[in-house]
Amino acid sequence: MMDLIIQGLILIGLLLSAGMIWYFRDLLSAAISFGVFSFLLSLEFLILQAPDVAIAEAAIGAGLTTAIFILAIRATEKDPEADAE
Amino acid sequence: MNMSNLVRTGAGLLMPFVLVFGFYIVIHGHLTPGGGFQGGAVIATAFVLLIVAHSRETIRERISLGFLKNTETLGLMLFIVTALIALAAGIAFFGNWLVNTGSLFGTPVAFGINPGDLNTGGVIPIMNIAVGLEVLGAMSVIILAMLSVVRGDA
Amino acid sequence: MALIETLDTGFGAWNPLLWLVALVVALLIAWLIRSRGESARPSGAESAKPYLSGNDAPSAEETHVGASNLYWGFTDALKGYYDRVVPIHSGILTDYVLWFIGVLALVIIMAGVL
Amino acid sequence: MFGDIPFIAAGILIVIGIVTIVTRHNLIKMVMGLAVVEAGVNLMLVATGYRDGGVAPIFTNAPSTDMVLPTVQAMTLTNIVIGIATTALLLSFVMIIYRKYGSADVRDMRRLKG
Amino acid sequence: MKQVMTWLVVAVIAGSLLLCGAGLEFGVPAYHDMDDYMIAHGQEETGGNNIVTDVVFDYRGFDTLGEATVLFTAVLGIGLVLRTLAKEDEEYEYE
Amino acid sequence: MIWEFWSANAPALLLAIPMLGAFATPLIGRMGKTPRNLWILLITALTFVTSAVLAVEVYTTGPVIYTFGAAASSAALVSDSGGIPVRIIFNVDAMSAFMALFASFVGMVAAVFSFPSGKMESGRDGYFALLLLLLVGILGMVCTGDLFNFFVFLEINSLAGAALVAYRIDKGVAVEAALKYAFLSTLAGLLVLYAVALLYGQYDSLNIAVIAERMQFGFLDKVALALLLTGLAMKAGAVPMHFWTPDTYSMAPSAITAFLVVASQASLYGVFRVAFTLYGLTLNYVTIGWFIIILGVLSMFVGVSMAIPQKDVKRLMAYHAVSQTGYMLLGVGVGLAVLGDPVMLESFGLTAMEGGIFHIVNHAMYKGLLFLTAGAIFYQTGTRNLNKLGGLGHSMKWTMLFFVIGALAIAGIPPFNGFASKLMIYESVFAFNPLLSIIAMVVSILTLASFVKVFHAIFMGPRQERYAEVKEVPVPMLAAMGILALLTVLMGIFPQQIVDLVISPAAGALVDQGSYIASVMGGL
Amino acid sequence: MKPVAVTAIFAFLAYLLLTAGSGDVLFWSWPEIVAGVLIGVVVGGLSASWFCSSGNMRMAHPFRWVLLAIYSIGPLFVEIIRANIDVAIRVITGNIRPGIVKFNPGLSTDLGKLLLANSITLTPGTLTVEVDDTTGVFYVHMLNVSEICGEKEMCDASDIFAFFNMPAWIRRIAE
Amino acid sequence: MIDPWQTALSVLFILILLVMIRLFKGPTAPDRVVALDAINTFTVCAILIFGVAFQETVYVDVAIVYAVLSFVGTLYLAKLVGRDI
Amino acid sequence: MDAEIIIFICIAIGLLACTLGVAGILRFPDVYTRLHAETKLTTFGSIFLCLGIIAYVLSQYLAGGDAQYIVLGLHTLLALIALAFTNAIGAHAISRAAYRAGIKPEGVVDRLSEVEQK
Repeated sequence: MMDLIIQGLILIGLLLSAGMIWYFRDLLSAAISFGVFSFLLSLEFLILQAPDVAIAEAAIGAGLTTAIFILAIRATEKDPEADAE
Repeated sequence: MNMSNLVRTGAGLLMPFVLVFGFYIVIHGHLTPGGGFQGGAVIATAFVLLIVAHSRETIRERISLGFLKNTETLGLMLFIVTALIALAAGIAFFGNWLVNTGSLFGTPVAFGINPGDLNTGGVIPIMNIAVGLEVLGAMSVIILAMLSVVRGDA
Repeated sequence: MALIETLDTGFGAWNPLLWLVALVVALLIAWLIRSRGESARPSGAESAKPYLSGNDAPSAEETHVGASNLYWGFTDALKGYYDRVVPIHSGILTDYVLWFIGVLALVIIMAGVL
Repeated sequence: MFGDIPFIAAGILIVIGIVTIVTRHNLIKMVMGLAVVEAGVNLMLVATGYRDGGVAPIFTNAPSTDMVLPTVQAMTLTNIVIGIATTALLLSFVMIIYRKYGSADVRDMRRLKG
Repeated sequence: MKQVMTWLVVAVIAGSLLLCGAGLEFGVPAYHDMDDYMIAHGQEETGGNNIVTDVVFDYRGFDTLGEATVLFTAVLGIGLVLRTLAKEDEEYEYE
Repeated sequence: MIWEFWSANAPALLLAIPMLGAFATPLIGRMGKTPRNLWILLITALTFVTSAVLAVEVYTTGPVIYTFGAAASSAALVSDSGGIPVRIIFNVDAMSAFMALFASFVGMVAAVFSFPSGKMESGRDGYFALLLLLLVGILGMVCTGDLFNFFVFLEINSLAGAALVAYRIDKGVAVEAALKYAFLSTLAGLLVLYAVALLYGQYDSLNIAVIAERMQFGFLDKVALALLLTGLAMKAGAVPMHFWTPDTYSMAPSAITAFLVVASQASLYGVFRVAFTLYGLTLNYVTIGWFIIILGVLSMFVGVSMAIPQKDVKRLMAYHAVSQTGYMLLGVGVGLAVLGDPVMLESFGLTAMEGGIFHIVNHAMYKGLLFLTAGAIFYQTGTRNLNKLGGLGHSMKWTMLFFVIGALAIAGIPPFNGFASKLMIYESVFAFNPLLSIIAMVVSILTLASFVKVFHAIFMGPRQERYAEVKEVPVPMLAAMGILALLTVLMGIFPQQIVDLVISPAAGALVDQGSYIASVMGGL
Repeated sequence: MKPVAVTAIFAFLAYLLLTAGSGDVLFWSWPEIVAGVLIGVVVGGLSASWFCSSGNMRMAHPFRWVLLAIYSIGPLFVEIIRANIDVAIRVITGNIRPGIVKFNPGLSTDLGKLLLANSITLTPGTLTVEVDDTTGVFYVHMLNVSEICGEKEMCDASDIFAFFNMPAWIRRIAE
Repeated sequence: MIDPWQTALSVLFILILLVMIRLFKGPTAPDRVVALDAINTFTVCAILIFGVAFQETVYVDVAIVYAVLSFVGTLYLAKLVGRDI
Repeated sequence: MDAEIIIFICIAIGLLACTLGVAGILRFPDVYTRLHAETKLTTFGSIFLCLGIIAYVLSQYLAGGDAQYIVLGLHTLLALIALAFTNAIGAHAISRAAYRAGIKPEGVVDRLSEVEQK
């Protein structure tokens, strides 16, 4: 029962953050949501007893994907006000 | 404008630790969670940490792109050559030609639940190191290449 | 000629050898006609300069019929069809993805329900 | 019913990703949608291999030998790395496109059409 | 119209994927003979305590080579795309 | 000794050689241009030889099994695993060997064609390495007998293809095409992976033979079938999802375009493999067969009708590639639709499939040739706009000859290879449904019409002032085109031999699901 | 050469910490130690120039490490507890008076500044916003600026820390 | 007696969901980064507790990876927020 | 039994601090004050959670004597150090970036703005 509650909470968080990625028009906010999404996904992997995958997701999702997205966001904006779609 | 001096010092202090941890993950790939990709990504993150903390000029002076590219190619070559040696040893491609031979990485493994010995695993540790080198080079090169576009004239 | 066999499709047959001979003959005839034309053409003197209805012929670049001018009638006749099909190729990636997942949904319905 | 929540969550993630791809017009946002789809597929893969009461398939200090299926985890690992490679390649394309076109909107990216 | 079609399609896909989720049984795989073999024999055949690494590098090592190749491809592609051209060469036109 | 080693390990070496070559290319490229070109030639030739060795072995002794990492490579099963394979298995039957043979051949030709680098083209090392990687992707896709391995090679195929399409970045149009291609391919790849996950979750295996044996065709299998078929058909460029094809084919360098055609056909192979071997008779084959037929007919018609008003020569050819893909889908789809009826299958189904499969190789040859001629023209004139070209027949005679051969072949004019396969398709499809056959013939006529237009626009007309400097292309380009033209003619002249020798075992292997399973699982 | 050695030894120690409990030589097995030495050398070669960027080797002395440990479980921990109780009360009551003040601890080395900034951030309702590299002035965001401190141009250490004189401790450790 | 570890886990996940309110509302990007940082800390705690709750010591490695690598993501976000890139 | 009580208290303190931190993040008016709550309270909470884990590990080690518990404790300690270290620097980086992005703090005094104007 407790397992189910824990898993349900994480999955709710996962879906909420995925929804935020969709919802935010601002790219920077979406990138931050993507970071949260990545964290929670890694936690979910850990609950599903996959520590290898969790480490990979953590190492790549937390550091590198964020960095790549940020660099791309920075490369595709003219001025600070032009973030939005 | 770059990150403050504090961040730079902190990144410098953190870097050896991240490197050691990355190598730990790579080398202990066959015993604990982790392996080539994960460790390589962690080591690459150490370089990314430096890249984010320092200015472009410093990075260009002190991190050599050629070195990283060579690391990547070296890792790939080591990987595929390790796999090809199996053919010479008379077993199929990707065969584990080192396991239980008693030589390097060839100690017979204890069966069942045990903490494990570093010196086991046959070709698995070698392949871990190879993939680690490859991933480390690849990820750093990706970030550096993208950074060059951002700071070019965008 | 054991090498050149007849292609047997189960319904008909096709002998490449016959066709090869036919092609060679056709090429030969074409070459003959062309060579006769070449020799009959007058050379030298003023008559070499071409005239079109008494005017100077347009330069070489202008006489060439561009690709857009060919099959104008065809495309015009099928205007209704082209007016519908060409805008579908809109060049927008979103549309491409939409078509893809639309077909996916269709196949799911076809495979899952039927 | 409630036991299946990881599968259902994976499905919802994929759908959210696809919706992001088809309703948002910023290229980077679309790439993020693709990454969400990939995460959903990863979650699906890992959830497929779970066994009730199983532990991680690592013999170092595992409490028991009742383990979850290892193959899917290896596949997920591979897919994660493929995912980052794809994301990086797509984002570098987006960067170049922004440089050449001056816009990262998918609706402006239609020099190829018809 | 397009909007309606879009959401209809998304609804169909969502429905089928969710039904897929309900179709599989979580936690109780129907067959598990291949993975059971790996868990039972992985340690003695490959010498690694971490079965996932055994699978990654031994049983399915070729996948890993392919995956490393994907990464190499991506790096080459990024290098190719982001290379700085000496000039705006190759007169390239498109109407 | 070396021959035995070579033939015993041919499936592994087939992949290992181009991979090693690709990894080493950046290093060798530092030595200069000539060593690099020689290296690429060596690697592609070795790959071709290996695939030929493999093909000889497959055609003489039956399917070849290669188990990666096992003590004995031909032993697929592990004794105490309950009789299922554990490791990755390459299952090379006649169809796979045939695809691998001509894919590696076209790869070699494309590499040779690329040797004369343009005036100011940078990044050639990366270009050649990616070319080899694309070859790796195609070969892996056609040889593997493992679903996840198939996905991995699909991704290599997509990424290498996309990166090569983006090779000319100077005005950004190529990058736009590459982005579209990479995006769609990745999405399709992920959906394929989802299908693989569904199959794995039910049957706990990734081997195609094992899954085919255990297949129950429940709801999940149907969804997986839809995902696999749609994703792979999208990669192959069937019509409602073909939009990326003209963009990509027209923007890639020409040698790459010729090779991308083969890459698409590897996906087509995936469609056939999924439909025939993975699902086989458990599938409701009539529905799916008709689905493939409809896709084929749509592809034929929309492709050719969109080609007629085009002004860009490569874009026009790309639409024709879509159209020709329709023929293959039509032929094999007819075979699928009658799969369950042995009488009909024997009387015309197999012929239709042979026609479709023969058309695959023919299409690779003549469409490759056409794209290469387009590349040669672009190499010399710097434009691909049909309205601006003209009068090149005076200065590029060899190119004109090769173009004529290719154009006649694609239009199905008798002595060339296009006619042979098209004839097989027409006649067998006529027995299935006359209407489809008539549509196919109409499409063929329209193809001829559109190529007459191209021929007139490029080569006919008086010599143009602005192309006064234009001369014939360098020898490697001519050699590449010449080889393909020669093959186009030869395949047209000796169709029966080729069909008997290569095509009909391939079609037989595709239909015979039982022997595929038996080759892995032992006797049933 | 010296930086490389120092970094290598640090890396080796870190590796030993990570792999403790692996075997019979005290806590470690022989392969682990060999691997540790190799990794230490590699890491030393790679990261010495970043790890010892300031150039002075003062921190290499073990005594300073002992002092650092004492500092972190002694004064720092007490301050952290006090600060957290303070912040917790403010969270509940909502009684805050924020502001940014100046503070000159008189530290010169980068490491000292880093330690102090971390201490400030982790302790009393304060947060380092900016450090002036030339003058060594800290700009500190305080959750609750006292009357005296708000008036003064330059605050004292006693305004920021409650029980201990942190800058003095840091100076003893790092300078 | 209730298991303290699982209870702590549930509470941490509820806290993560609460912090996501700030992630959603946060008027500016730095607010969202703050939320990300908090979620990251909670995640590390959750992983550590996992290791104890499931009796698997190997999980703790994941936590270290997390603690170190999320720092990089935060730095990148801060760099973009401060227009430093 | 004693060990369990200690563990229980540690976890309770940690969770309480974390909860208060979340409350602070939700209640405080601007970025800098939220950062206060986040950095201090969550770090404090994690310190106490880790202390609870270390207490548990020690009690188990003394009772059972398995060497792996030492590994667990040491790794927890390392994670804790890394967490505290990076949290502090990260908070500094965020606040500095926020200030540079032009977000003015609400408050009674702002010495930094005087400097920037000069």
